[in-house]
Amino acid sequence: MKLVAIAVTAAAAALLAVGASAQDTAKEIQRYRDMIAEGSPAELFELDGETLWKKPQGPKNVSLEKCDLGVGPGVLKGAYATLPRYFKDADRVMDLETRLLYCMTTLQGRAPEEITKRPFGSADKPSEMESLSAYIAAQSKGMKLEPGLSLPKEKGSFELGRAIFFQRTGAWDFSCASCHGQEGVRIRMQDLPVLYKPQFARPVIATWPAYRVSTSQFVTLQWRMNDCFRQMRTPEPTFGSETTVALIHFLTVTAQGETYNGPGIKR
Amino acid sequence: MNSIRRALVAVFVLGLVRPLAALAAWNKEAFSAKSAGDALKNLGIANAQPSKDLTVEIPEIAENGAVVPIEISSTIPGTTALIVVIDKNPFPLITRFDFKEGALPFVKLNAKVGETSDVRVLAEAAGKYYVTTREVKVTIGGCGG
Amino acid sequence: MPGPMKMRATLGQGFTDVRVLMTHPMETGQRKDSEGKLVPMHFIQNLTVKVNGKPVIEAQTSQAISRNPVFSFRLKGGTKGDKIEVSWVDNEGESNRTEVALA
Amino acid sequence: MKILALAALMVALPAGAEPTAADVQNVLQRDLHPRGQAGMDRLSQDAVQRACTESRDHPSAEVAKSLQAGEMKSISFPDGDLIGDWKKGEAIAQSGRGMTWNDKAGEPAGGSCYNCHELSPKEMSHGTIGPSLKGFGKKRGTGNDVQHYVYGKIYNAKAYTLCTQMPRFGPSGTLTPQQIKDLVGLLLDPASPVNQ
Repeated sequence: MKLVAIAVTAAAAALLAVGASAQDTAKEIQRYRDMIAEGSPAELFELDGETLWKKPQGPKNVSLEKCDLGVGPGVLKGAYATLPRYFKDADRVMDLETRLLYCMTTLQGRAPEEITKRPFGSADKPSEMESLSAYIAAQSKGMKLEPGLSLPKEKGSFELGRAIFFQRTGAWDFSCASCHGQEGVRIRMQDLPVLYKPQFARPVIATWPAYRVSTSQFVTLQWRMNDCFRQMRTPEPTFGSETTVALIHFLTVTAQGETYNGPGIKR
Repeated sequence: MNSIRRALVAVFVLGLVRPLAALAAWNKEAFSAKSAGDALKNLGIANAQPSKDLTVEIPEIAENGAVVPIEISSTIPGTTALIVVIDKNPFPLITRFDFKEGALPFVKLNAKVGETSDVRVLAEAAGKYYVTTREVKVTIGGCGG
Repeated sequence: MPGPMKMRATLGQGFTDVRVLMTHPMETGQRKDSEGKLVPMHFIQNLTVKVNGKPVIEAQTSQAISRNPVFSFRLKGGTKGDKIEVSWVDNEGESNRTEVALA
Repeated sequence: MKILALAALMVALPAGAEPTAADVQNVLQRDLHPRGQAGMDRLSQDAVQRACTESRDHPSAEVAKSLQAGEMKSISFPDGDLIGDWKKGEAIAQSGRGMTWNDKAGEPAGGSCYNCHELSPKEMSHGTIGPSLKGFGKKRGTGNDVQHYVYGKIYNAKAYTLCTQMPRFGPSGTLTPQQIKDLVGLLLDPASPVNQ
């Protein structure tokens, strides 16, 4: 939004002029966040997601209602709060979107290429994954985040995620920790949570996926990983790859125990 | 705007003709106005008095101008309309809510605020106008890429 | 076809709280798409709230209402079973409506 | 079934051990794909990235000294005055574009400077990952040594502090020598807003 960009200087100057202390600013921004959280358009995406969950699709013309998200076929209540976790049928750790991809291919008989052609939508046209994520995540509201960590493959996934988090790579030598490894710093005006520390990861992870007001889009953790890699100037991570799942797993384990409070609303 | 239409608008404003649709119509002149003053003039509003009974809840700092929440409630007896004007927006008039028997003069909405600006909220009660003004500052975050 | 709407009405102390979400792009006519073309203005202009068929709120809105609008209202009193209806019309003549019965 | 097949093709990691930087590089090579100008070569860690990953950005003094010396050799300083046009420098500092898979290759990139640094006091929306550079020229002067230090640091910050988070704008092909001179101008020129 160009309009807003132009406003930056003026806003900043005004902030300086009133001599607002950093604390007051933080308090006011928190009030802003609380106010917008009260009426989140995320619910509109939940409605779309419910329709998609129940809609027969693919060569087998069946819905996703028999999809097992980890707590039994078709069980949605609390399912999101247990992800990522190991799935025996696929013999790998999966996050929500990767599991949905699995169900779409196995239950509905659809080609993964067709499903992942457009995994991230636009404000005008959300993707299937986004709407489904909104619908499914909403049914874990109020439950504690308990991603899998007891099985060897779950431990391996968590360890891999942590190692990727600190890997310096890409054209600009960044790791995830380049931005998310230092307390009290920000990019432009955006505060950066230190995501390998539980106290910072908890409130952040407990509100993903989320409606993003700056783009009017519903965004998922697969999208968040993808766009961070883009800004790190690396090649693109494949949707549902072990790399993205391991990172999401690492972040979610770091936030474990937090009460899920999404789908959230982000700047 | 042609003269016939201007005359018709004038007639509506004077209340000489009140077709059912009049209230529900969209006030093109007021919404197309490029200054807060012109917008208010087109709504027939003059001499709005500051009032403590017109409560406006709005964050002082908005992280994103695309969504700025505004909550308004009026305890001024006989409030029949609430109006929102954002001075620095390209088209300052944001909305006009008319309340009839059965509704309380309360509304919460999200507006786009282009840059740091005064936000004026007006109430109409028994043919008089009241106003509360708040400033909202707009910042930006993120990688900017 | 317009996207979904969602409404929630809760009986409070002496009034009814109504919150309604609408799917709408609320295009200002100033935004450019990914190909750099201006997206034409497209926004909700009129909003009506009815209780048991009787209009209680009539609103006019500009393109500066945020995308995917959210509105909260308060209605006087309220009885179980009251039918609350919200409808909108945009500048292209498109419209949508939703209703709930007060529980 | 490309995506699911990939999952079966696990990179063999020793059970129970933490993955090394080399293991992670193999995983990334498998799980990422080239897009636009972002090719797979960007995932091959060089000695600097490897040393910083393995030490979590705290390399030993000897390692830092020897690798920094190597990085210093990557910098070729242009002849003559290095103070370019601060106005162009300000635009480069503001822009966060360039080098991503959806930026067009060959189009001039920005330096993303304000993402991390405070520079001109007029721009309050600045990041704080890097130190404030407000008033930099006023404090340091405009001498030949300072010009070379600033040019060198923007060209390849890793020649000065091995595990800094600042990208190597020269060797990565992000900024041209002229763009870097314009940024030197932004920092040092007495007329630049940075020094007001």
